[in-house]
Amino acid sequence: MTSELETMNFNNAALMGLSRSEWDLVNKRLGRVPNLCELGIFSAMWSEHCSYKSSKKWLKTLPTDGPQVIEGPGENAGAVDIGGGLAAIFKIESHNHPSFIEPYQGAATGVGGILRDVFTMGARPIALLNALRFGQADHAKTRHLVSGVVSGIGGYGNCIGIPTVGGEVNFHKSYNGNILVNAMAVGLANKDRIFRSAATGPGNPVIYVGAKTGRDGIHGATMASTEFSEETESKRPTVQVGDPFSGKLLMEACLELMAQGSVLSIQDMGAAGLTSSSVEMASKGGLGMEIDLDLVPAREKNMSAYELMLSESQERMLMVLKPSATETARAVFDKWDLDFMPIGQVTKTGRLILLKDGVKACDIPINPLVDDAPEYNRPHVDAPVRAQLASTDIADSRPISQTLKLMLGHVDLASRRWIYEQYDSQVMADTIAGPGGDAALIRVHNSNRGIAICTDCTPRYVEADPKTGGAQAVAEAYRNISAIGATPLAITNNLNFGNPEKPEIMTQLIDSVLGMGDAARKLDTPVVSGNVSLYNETDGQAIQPCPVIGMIGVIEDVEKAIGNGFTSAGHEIFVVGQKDDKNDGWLGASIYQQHFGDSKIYAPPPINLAAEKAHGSFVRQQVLKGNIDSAHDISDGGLVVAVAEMAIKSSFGAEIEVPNLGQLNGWAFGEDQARFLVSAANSSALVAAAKKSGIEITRIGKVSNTRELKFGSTDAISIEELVATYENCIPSLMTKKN
Amino acid sequence: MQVIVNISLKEGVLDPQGRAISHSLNDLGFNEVINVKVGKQILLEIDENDPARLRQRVARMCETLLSNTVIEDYWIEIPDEQ
Amino acid sequence: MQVIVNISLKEGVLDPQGRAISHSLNDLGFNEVINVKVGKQILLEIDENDPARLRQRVARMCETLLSNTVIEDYWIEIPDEQ
Amino acid sequence: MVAIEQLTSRRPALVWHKEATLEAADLVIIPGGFSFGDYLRCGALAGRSPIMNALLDHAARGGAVLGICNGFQILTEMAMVPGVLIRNAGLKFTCRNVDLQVCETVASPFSSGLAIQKKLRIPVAHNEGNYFAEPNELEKLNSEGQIIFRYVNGDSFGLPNPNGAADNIAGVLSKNGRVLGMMPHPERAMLNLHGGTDGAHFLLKSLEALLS
Ligand SMILES: Nc1ncnc2c1ncn2[C@@H]1O[C@H](COP(=O)(O)OP(=O)(O)O)[C@@H](O)[C@H]1O
Ligand SMILES: [Mg+2]
Repeated sequence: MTSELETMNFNNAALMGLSRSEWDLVNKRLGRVPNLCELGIFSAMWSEHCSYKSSKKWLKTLPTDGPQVIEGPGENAGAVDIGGGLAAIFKIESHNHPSFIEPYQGAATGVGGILRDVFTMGARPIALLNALRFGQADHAKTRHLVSGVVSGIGGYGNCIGIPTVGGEVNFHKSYNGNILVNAMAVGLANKDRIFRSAATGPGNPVIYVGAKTGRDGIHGATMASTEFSEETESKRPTVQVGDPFSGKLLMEACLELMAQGSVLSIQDMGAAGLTSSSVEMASKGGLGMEIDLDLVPAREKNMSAYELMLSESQERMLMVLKPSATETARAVFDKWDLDFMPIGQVTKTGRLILLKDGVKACDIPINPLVDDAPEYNRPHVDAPVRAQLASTDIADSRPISQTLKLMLGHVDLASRRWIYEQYDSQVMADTIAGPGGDAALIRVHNSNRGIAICTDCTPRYVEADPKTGGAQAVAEAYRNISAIGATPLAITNNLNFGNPEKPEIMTQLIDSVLGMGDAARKLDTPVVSGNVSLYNETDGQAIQPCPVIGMIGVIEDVEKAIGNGFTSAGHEIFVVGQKDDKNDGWLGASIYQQHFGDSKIYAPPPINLAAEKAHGSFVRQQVLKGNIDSAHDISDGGLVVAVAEMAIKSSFGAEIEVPNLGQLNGWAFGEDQARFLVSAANSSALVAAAKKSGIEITRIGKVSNTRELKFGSTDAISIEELVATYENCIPSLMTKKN
Repeated sequence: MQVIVNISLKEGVLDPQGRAISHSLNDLGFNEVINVKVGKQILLEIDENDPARLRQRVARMCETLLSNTVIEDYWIEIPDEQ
Repeated sequence: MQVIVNISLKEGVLDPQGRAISHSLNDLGFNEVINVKVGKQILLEIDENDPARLRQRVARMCETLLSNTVIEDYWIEIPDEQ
Repeated sequence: MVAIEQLTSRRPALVWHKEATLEAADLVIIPGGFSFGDYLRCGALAGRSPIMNALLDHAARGGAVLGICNGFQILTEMAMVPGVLIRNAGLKFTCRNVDLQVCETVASPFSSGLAIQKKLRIPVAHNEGNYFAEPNELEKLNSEGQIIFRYVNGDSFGLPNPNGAADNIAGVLSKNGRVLGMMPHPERAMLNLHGGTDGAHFLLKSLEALLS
């Protein structure tokens, strides 16, 4: 016990990931040498995860304001006004490393964690999404990881009763040793009843609620070193296990208590558990906090101050209550069978004081923990210049239909049904469009208003040109939201990169943030929350950079929204955002290149943000006017893949006209941006509107009654044949024998 | 030969299922129940008569598939073994 | 006292999990695996020192909650019992 | 809840699981939803909560009960309908639309308004919906008209039903026809926006029969 109060040295600090200068700063701020618990708190608060020390400088360049923004980055989640007196509260967060170690629990606790971020703000969660990246499809570990992660996401989301309505998955060898599991949650709250985390009122009680604290997920680096514990074996850091049932009880109890009006501030215990929650609450309120660690409900015996402060056990919250409300609050938590324990109080001192076994285990000034957290301007280089790939450089003499068939069997294009059918996408009965559409659409209960949500990122573009790739992720999300008829409102982002101490990785981070910022500004979708996950590397091999965008939008009347499957034979098919003499396309960094070209990295399709905005707005307006019957953004795989997807989603086929001259592979599979494929019964109104707004639009064919895709007069393929490759790809990957 | 593999959560790993069952038993009036842990029991029928080799093969099965060694411990019982 | 309750599916009841594990083991090259059945093992810590009474109470727990007697069999082990 | 309000414009009473009494009701619905995390066995812990004795009394008085999904699992755990629901044959949670065929049954408020052989398209979403009963029990269920819904048309992967259920059983009635357990979720097929209204049709017909 007493050993815990012993003073530390630089070696201890280094094991916790602190640099020499950071160690010196700790001593200076403290005016003495820290003990184990204090050092643990500093190292956690100054870790990349909590302090954003490598990314902060660049995150500050992102646009965060707008008339719709109620709460930007800084709180547990962002909040935007969606009209009708409501706020949508949302955020995305990564659980990459834990999911690689234990895919089921890692993914499940990722979902649990992001849900807590959302209901901590007083919002009832209405939807979950996930952005996943796995290694090569035929890599030995991939199948195990995919099946564990998917069932973990479903295991938590299905059980707690929040629909999982969308997401994305890619496969690439750079993720073989480091998968990405990003989970996004969206909730709804009354816009003037949003809860924040700043502690208020010295003397007010600090209450611990939820599950008990165990030795889960205590900072791996420190605990792996035997110097800090006598009983290394029993104190080994353990994997966090999710408990969706307790999570559900905690959510209901918190929402019930918040409705009573006795919660002054509240913060979930996420990364760095009790440490970050107590420090952030006190620091935001400009106050101090005193906690008696002996009162913390513990699951295991003899937990030290260090362990109690650093544990990442799930399903826990910290709240400051009105003193008079303590007993009624306790009754609420009793009813839900949850722990409820006043463990301390808010103070005026500006210090974090912790008692353990009756003695002071920690006494540190709070300001330095937050304000003096280091901020680095890490070295970076110029982004590499990439050559352009000409369509003529890829020889492909197959008819379009045959190339298409091969493309639809590509693991990055194939149907995701195997994954999303494991998610309950309809629970709560407000899902208007679940997985499989461009954006998911959730109705606001008892109203006609709908929230559209999607996640997007194309890592191969970001790798080729981070600035373009960062902008493209926002643009694609903008298109997905617009395609169903909703107005994009705001974004959250999850920046997944390798080691920022390498200049070329830092460049990826910086440039993609700059690109993302440009796009968010031009498209009026400010960044209201986000998360950074760095050091995604194994054996020095960095992942393909993956700045995921989660976007939400709103539609006043869900009945006006449309889907991405054709709705009737005879409708004419148009490409919005394409000149009618176009007969080639951009194949650099495309799926087509991956499939049929060499493995060099070429320049990705350029982004024209003005065109994105004009085309997206045009499609949205025409959807709302009823001039468009189905719409799909053109992205991975290009025009012809988009046609096939719209046909597969429907019970119709299509007859497509093909240019007589030019590069057909580029025309068919080029990934030029800012385009939509739409079908329309009333095509003259659509064309007239386009002309009036100066939007390029090209008729490429019509929806047919036969279950067949025809390209020109001679090339045809049955939809059934396409469905077979499209639907079988992932299931057969998952059942393949080793 | 018959082999039984017992799989349980490692010490310190949260067992939400055990907790919920313990609660329910208490609610049903079984107040003497202090703690519950839930594990798996896998019964294998295996075409192998040498107990030593059998044990070694089953251990391999546990490591590769049957148990999740990050959070679970396993132990192997061979009832017919003397 | 410690009690172990082993719960297994009755003869004739479909065991999709056991079948899948058996398949996977074969796929992984463990061809000697003939059959797999998956059961549950519930470890109870109970405040009761009389083995006879203990056994009777735990049997009650099994009948009322721990096992679904339509498809499951259970047997009770008391390790400390002589 | 919402589904019932939509159909009857009456607000159903919600009952907390720790309560021990149940007021007189035309119909008790046990909805889906992973009660108690579905730990141990689905529906097992919920099947023992205090309110359930009152539910048994309600049924013994001839009261009507509808268990949907997890509610069905609870009903089997309480032996209010025969059989059990075990893990899906594919070992995966499955959420998708399925086609159900209405079968000929004993007199029951749940089937009296439905045309025999009619197909209903209603979603399922479950991990343990694989209906199991001993062969002789199955035979009895068939001959006594206790099977109300069967899965038809299979799925896009060529399986006859989404979970491996014996005889494609999706819903069973108690002997007297007053208690129904079903895996599919009618409350999720209430609006064209949901992609169909067959669930509304079924619930409406049941309520008409019960309230008339
Ligand atoms: N991990 C996932 N979880 C849930 N739904 C997913 C997941 N991955 C993909 N989907 C769904 O599958 C559909 C196709 O995904 P994707 O090809 O990434 O769409 P897009 O190209 O429009 O961004 C989308 O509706 C998406 O929401
Ligand atoms: Mg899309």
